[in-house]
Amino acid sequence: MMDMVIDISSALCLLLGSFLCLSGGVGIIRFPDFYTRMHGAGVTDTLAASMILIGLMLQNPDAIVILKLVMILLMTLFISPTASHAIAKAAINSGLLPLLDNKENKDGES
Amino acid sequence: MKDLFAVAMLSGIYGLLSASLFVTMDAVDVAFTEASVGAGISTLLMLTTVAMTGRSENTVRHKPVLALVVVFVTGALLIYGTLDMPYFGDVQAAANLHVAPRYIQDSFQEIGVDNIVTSVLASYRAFDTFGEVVVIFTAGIGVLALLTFTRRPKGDTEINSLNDSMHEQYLIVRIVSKILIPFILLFALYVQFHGDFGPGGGFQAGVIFAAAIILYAMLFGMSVARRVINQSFVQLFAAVGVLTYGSVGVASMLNGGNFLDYDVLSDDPVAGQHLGILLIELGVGIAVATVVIIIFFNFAGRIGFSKREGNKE
Amino acid sequence: MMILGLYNYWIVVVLMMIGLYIVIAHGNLVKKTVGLNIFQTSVFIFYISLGKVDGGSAPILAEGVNLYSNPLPHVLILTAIVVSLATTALGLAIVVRIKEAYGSIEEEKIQMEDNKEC
Amino acid sequence: MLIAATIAILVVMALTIVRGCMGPTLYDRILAVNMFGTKTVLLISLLGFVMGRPEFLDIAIVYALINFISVIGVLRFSDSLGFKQAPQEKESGEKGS
Repeated sequence: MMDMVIDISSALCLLLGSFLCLSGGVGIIRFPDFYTRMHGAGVTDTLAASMILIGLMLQNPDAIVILKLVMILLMTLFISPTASHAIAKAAINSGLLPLLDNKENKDGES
Repeated sequence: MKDLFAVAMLSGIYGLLSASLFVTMDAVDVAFTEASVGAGISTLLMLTTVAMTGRSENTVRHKPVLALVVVFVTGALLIYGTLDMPYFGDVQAAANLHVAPRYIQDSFQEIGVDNIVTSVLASYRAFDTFGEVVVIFTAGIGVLALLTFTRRPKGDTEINSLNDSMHEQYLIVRIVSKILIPFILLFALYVQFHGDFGPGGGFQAGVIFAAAIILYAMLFGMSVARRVINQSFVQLFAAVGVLTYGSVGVASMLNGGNFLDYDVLSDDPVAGQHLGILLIELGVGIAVATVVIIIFFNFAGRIGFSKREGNKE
Repeated sequence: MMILGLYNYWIVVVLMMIGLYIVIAHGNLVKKTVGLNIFQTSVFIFYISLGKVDGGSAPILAEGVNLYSNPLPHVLILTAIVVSLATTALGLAIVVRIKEAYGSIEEEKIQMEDNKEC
Repeated sequence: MLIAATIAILVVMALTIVRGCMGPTLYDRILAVNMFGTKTVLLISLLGFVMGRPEFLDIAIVYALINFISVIGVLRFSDSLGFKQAPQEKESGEKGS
């Protein structure tokens, strides 16, 4: 019974993670400008990654493997928001402006 | 692609990709090294070079037709040559029949190390690895000879002010890195001493250790990093690393064995092998870490210099 | 079917030729270095694919695993990667010096400068 | 299930490479490189499970660290480059490669 629950929840986590990953991947291609693309990348970097890692953790009984997975999880949670923040800040500083204003104007006109 | 910056970054992606290819082909140690070297250090070096030499390329390609012909003919010949090669994953391939089975079957009795790659690297083929370490050391000397220049105090202050103004904006990155850097150093040590049981060893540990220090130097400025890590101290340690390796060989000769024959280092051959491998990996790690640090420091120290030269022109 | 079993070599050859083309056809020295790197990596992949055994596992001894991949190519390539780092670093250092001496890293401009001096 | 997740991640990696090659601005490319790195970390941990020897997660840790370091390096050096030729950079950024 317990095994069943663990298996199913791990499968759910993995599926959810893959789905989020895919949606983020589509987002990074389809979104119109840099800052919206960054949103897509940010979602996959944190939520999808943690979902997949948790799914993997549930599959394995070995303590050291779980420990390593926890370390990877902690590190992705530390690193990817920091990296996103740094990239966004560098982009703003270099004078790259969000496209959205123009877009809205066009929509309003048409 | 014109933008050399993008070229350097995509070559980093290429390094990551080839490293994951190595994982799928069971070469975990190689993937480890390729990830830290191909995706990390050489990308960084390329970026520094691009930062120094300017990022646009003029797109004149000379004789592309001739080059294409040469490339296609060579490629066709090579593919014709592959028709005689053994199939992918063939157990009966010639390469898998001769030395490898012996390594796989006997190395645990002879060396007592789980990771066959480590035992072959550090014990059976120790001469080779010694040569490798000397090559790295020579490269470090070469970069030193090419890129060091007598420091001018005035120029230094200029670089300092440039650096300081740049770091104000990266407060969050600096704080997170401050948390991460000790962890990276610790992880490098873990890789160094865990090489007997899992993927890892001196080369990888050295590169990771150096990467942590490079991260520090990038975020806090070269002048601060120079104050923390003394250049001449690092140069001394590069020599110490190579000498550690060599002196293990000499010690085994003094104990009556051959050069780099660790059996004689202790009463029990297996314990002797363990000791020898440990010392040798330590030497490799020190040498690689210090040489990578030397290379990076010299490249990064050059940035301000060539920029000033450019301004003068 | 028989011929398809050789696909790993074809990938290696294609990568190798891409690297060779970059080295020959591009005048920019940094790009040439990238091309050399690609060439080197193709050689690494060639060696590692030689050592791969079907159904084999990574060459780290563990209980319950009987078939391991060939560890010898791994050792050779491990050291080769570090040597490639060394050569890349040296090459880039020379590129930097060329930039300082000639003011350019395009092959043709360097040759023009050389001819001027002669 | 593992296989499905692996395939999904491979697809996302391909999409990321497309963005990295297209990427109109430099920062798009950096973003793509960063995302590619995290995806590789996930791929390596999944591959370890698919191949049945999940002890090799060290490699994934290294990937995460190296990825962070190279992204910081790119930002750092693109900055020091921007000091020299800021106006040119924007132009070439908008035109794309």
